[in-house]
Amino acid sequence: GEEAKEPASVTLMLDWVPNTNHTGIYVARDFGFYDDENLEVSIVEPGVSGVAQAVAAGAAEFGISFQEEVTLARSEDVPLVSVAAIIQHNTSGFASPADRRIRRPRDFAGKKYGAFGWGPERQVLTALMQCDGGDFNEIEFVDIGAIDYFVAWERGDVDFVWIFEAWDGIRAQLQGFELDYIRLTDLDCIPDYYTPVLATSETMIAENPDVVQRFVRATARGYELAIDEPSRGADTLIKAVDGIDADLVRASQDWLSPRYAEDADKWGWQTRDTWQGYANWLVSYDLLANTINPANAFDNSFIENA
Amino acid sequence: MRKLHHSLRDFGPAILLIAGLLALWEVVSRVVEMPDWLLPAPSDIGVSFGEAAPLLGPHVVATVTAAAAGYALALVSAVLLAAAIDRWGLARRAIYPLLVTSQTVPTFALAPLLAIWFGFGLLPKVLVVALVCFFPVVVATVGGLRAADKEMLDLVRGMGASDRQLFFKVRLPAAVPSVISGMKIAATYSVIGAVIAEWTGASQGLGLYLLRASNSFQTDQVFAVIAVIALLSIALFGCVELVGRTVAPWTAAKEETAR
Amino acid sequence: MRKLHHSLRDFGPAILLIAGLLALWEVVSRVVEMPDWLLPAPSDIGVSFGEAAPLLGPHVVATVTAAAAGYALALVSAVLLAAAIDRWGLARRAIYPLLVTSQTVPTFALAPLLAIWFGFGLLPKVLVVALVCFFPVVVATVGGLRAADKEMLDLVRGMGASDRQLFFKVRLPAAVPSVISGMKIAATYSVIGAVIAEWTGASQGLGLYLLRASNSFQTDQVFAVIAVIALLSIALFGCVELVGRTVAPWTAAKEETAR
Amino acid sequence: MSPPAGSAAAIPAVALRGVRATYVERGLRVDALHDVNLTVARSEFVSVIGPSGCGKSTMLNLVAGIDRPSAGEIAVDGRSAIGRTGLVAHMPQRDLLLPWRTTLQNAVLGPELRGETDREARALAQLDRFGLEGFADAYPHMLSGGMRQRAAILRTILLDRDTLLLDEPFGALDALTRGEMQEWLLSIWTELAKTVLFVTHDIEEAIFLSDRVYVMTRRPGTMKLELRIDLPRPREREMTTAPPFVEAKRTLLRSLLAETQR
Amino acid sequence: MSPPAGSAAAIPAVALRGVRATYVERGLRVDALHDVNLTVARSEFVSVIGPSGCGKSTMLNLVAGIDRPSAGEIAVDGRSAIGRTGLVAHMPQRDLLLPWRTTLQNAVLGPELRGETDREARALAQLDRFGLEGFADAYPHMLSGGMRQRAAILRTILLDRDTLLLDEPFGALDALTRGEMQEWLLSIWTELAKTVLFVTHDIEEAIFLSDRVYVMTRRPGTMKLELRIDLPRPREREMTTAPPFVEAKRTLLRSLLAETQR
Ligand SMILES: Nc1ncnc2c1ncn2[C@@H]1O[C@H](COP(=O)(O)OP(=O)(O)OP(=O)(O)O)[C@@H](O)[C@H]1O
Ligand SMILES: Nc1ncnc2c1ncn2[C@@H]1O[C@H](COP(=O)(O)OP(=O)(O)OP(=O)(O)O)[C@@H](O)[C@H]1O
Ligand SMILES: [Mg+2]
Ligand SMILES: [Mg+2]
Repeated sequence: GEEAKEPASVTLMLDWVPNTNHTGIYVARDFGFYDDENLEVSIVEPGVSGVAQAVAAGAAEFGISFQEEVTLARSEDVPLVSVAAIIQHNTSGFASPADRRIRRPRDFAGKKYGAFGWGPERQVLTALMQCDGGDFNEIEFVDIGAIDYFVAWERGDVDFVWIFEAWDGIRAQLQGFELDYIRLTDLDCIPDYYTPVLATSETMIAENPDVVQRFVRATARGYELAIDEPSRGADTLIKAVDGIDADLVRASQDWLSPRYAEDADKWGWQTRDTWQGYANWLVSYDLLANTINPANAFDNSFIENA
Repeated sequence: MRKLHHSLRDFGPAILLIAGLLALWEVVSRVVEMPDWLLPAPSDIGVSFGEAAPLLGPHVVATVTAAAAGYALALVSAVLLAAAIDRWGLARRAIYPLLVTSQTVPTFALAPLLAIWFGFGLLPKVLVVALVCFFPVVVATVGGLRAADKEMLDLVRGMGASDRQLFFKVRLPAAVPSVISGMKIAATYSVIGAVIAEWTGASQGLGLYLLRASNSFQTDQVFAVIAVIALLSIALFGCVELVGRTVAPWTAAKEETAR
Repeated sequence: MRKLHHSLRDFGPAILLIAGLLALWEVVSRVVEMPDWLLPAPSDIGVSFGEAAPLLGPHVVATVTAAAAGYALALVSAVLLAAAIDRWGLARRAIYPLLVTSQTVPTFALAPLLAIWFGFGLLPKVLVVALVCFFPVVVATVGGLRAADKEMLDLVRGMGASDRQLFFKVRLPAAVPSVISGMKIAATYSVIGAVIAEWTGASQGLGLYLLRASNSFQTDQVFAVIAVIALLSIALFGCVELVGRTVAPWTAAKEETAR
Repeated sequence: MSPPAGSAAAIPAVALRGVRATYVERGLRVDALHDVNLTVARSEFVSVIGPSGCGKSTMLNLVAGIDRPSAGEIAVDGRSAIGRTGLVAHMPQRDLLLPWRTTLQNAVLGPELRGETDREARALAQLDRFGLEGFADAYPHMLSGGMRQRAAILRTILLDRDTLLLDEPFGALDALTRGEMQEWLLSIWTELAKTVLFVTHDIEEAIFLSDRVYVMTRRPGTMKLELRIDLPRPREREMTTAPPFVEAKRTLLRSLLAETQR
Repeated sequence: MSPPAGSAAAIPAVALRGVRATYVERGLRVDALHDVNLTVARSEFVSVIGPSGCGKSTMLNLVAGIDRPSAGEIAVDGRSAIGRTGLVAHMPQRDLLLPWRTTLQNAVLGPELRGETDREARALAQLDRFGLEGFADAYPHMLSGGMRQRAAILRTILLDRDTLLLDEPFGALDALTRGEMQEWLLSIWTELAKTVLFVTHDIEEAIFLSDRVYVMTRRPGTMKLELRIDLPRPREREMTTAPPFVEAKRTLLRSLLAETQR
């Protein structure tokens, strides 16, 4: 828009340590896209605290979240809204060393799963096993907390874990570690969903729609640049984050850049089907305390005007 | 009867103060209509505590086991180490700084290594609790042992006491009030130490439950678990206080005649 | 010259012990070819410390600022509160249990609330550090104040001292060794407290750096940061030790003539 | 120097009437004092002797306001002193020097509490007289038993009260230092018209110093004898061989002796 | 009861030769003892008197092995006792009762350290004699000054050593209790053939009890006079008026007096 842009300062809370999921944000910051919108953005890393609550309560204006988190939050009346999908498809999946011969969910039987303690984890596996004709009860759960998967694999503590392909999958490649990888979207068991997403609060949208619009616009520009020029995106991230693994960032960025907006007209676009489908699935597995109205969980209007 | 009256006088004010604060919190959260997911009212917490209570049993057991075992381990080893530190100047100068260093290592950062070394069972949790509780007891005990009256030590040594006897007859009794102080501090840390240990990987325990509740935005459950943690810690603290009064009657007496 | 010699004698054994342990660790990890992720060799940690060092500056500043401010805040308020607790039996019975409770609440659970009330800046970190450091000082100080010799108190009160004077002339000096013990425990917790506080959301600090390293499984970086945290804590601990010797010369003297 | 006449004399500096004291601690009940009556007139020097453990220190604690009697009245300068501290200068039996203060700092505690500023200089000037020269900056554990006691006496004097309660102040001193301190005490008593209530276990000391001497019974202690010492002032060492002195000594000794043989 | 003859007599129970002691603490340098020579034969009773602060307690600490001399030799039963504790029974000037032990528990500390089992019964039996009946279970802060001292004496006796070092053991006792304790001490000394090195500030007490009395100079202390007391044993109270007693008293007093006027 050409209207005068009021200066505003906002806080964005990441979901985890900075990684290639966040490239567009650092690009937007360091290429001055936020400055263009007269926004002063401070990026906060979350440690162990909940992004959803911080954003919903207004401690941070924006946060990186996930469709599953937004859905669960909304079912508990936490007024969180997703305003952009950072990656169009779910790139997560189940990884195992090649020698374990885990090629499909059915193979999970009799194997050790390295759990990280997320609530619906068990139901996801149950669904997968049912869908592929296996028995969930034959999976042995091992809570591995913060242990490096590669270590857990090597020591035989676990056989398979749930990872993001763009980060740990690439890391395995770089280390020459041979993985079998079962991508969630390759199975027809669990509906595809957006992970991660850019989220803000209902209050923010109601009271400062302009700021939200400007922030989303600048961020979208950042991701578009990262899509077009993966290596500039990677360099920006490497420069912005102390001690980050530069080789991993470059490889990961090359893999991820084409996928940010894959199959979509525009970076960030979300569809009602995706939200509805995932919510239905959660309900069918008794994972949602209260059903939600998917229409309130996301808002495409800012991407439309970006 | 007198005992009862006594403990009412002892705990009455605390109970009143806490009740008052809870009431204030209840009223404020009703008035400003604070959303549940941010800060639930005490009454909501109470309700969800009632709901959760039947589920909590095994989690409480798991956490309390780790906390108690770790605490006991810490206590014994702390007093032994403090004795060694006090006994040999070399030990003090060599080990003390190491001990301090050990406290500065964030448990959370070590937890993955502990799990790798000791597995995912009870042991790494017990070790984390022991690590957390160990230090306050050592520092306080060393301080207390050092503060023993030099002339009394000389007297008893002059009576032909061995170093062992000197320790048990003079240094340790003189240090008892300090040891109790250290034990109190450690008592408060033991349960929360176990909870933190559980965050780094566990299949049962209050820490796990807390994490689950938090991840599914059940803030009222989160607070209910926190209340359980607090109650457990206070119970342990109370036990230490009681033990303190029993093993050091001469200090209790002093207090009673004071003002 | 003498001072130097003195401190060498004081710290020599610790330095030797630590050097010995590091050497052992290095040798073992070379011999058994311990993988880096399990436990990197000290030399690897040194190398990655060298790499990280130029980046660490602002993180160290952020963490130290929070730690020092929080520590100072804790110290002042702890001694004041301990005085109140000691002065008014009612305060002790009412506040003490609350204080204990406060220690049992996991910071993590409070993080969203802290962020909402105080943002992501310095303030919530300072508060977390203060909360962590506060408790050991209060408990130790209350213990020390209580242990003041009743007859000495009577004497000085008999000399017409006001309660204030009684506190400053008798209770507090009598409590100094205990306060120092508490301050030492707190000193060790202050830096790690700041690190934990940073885990509740921050844009700079050692805690943030540690989390990044840990989450990307860079075990050598994790250890490098832990080493920095340990060094900072030990420096603070050393300062307290020094202060202790200066403000309580009568206890130092006692020690020097002993054995 | 016997009790002065005039209207002020009507009000004694210290008066105890029907005083009882009972300790109950850890299941042990000790009746320390039983119906104690005692008065000390203004500017009078009164000593109390009695068997060890009969309650002398307890009585001074009551007058100093540190403990409370279980019955009876205690008045200092005509006003009730029960539980009121700060009215008199009390030197307890254990020296109770504060271990974190040097000799000088211990000595000036009284003036310091009153906020006086020239205190250190005044105290320093007196250290010599107390045989503590050179030990101004020594901590108590560096002093000998007698030196500690002298430091405690100096502290009591510097409190600057009209009435002094002294609990065996010279107990740890050798004969000569003791003699010197006695004479010094008499001199400041005369000069500054102090009132002194003095506990001692030395009969000669009691006679040499006092206008009157009380003898206490065994525990529970009460006054069994009150003896006026009719020796002229100023007192001289030679008087200790004079007949009135020897007579007083015999009386007191006999009274005490009866207690032991009871 | 003067030093016994025979071969054993060649080895004194306690012997100090050329002993010096210097304290250096916090910038203060105190020469406490200077060239002290002293011997106590087996089963002898020797007293030491001297001005307050002259180093008497320091000397006992050296013999007890608690402190080390800066020069000289110290022998107990013929063997060097420098830095060696446990050879003698030492009663320090401050009673140093352990505050966390009751009277009885304090008293039996010695037997307890030796692992004896019938200790409590033995001690209980003696509490009466020390005027501590009924206070077996009282903590030290519940005792009077004199009672504390008596508890400390009992503790020292129960240590059951051949040689006793007593540092003003009767300083806090009234004349009568003191007399009783003196007689009791003499009786156990005779019965059990103990060796006693006794520090006091009471000249008469020194004469009444001792075979020999040493007089010390002011600090830095050294022996300036050694006086044999030629009174028959057993000693009786009446002897205190006998000419040899009065003579001894005069001699000691004069010697001490010279110190004060130096
Ligand atoms: N730790 C110490 N540091 C410095 N000086 C000390 C220390 N201990 C004792 N002294 C000094 O040594 C001297 C002798 O002390 P000691 O206690 O032996 O005297 P004493 O003869 O027993 O006197 P008293 O009759 O008063 O008990 C005193 O001047 C005392 O101040
Ligand atoms: N806190 C207490 N609890 C129980 N009994 C006590 C307490 N304090 C003192 N007593 C008892 O009170 C009695 C009188 O004690 P007090 O100290 O007054 O005696 P005293 O006449 O000063 O004796 P001394 O000449 O030995 O100093 C003693 O029997 C003592 O045991
Ligand atoms: Mg007394
Ligand atoms: Mg002495």
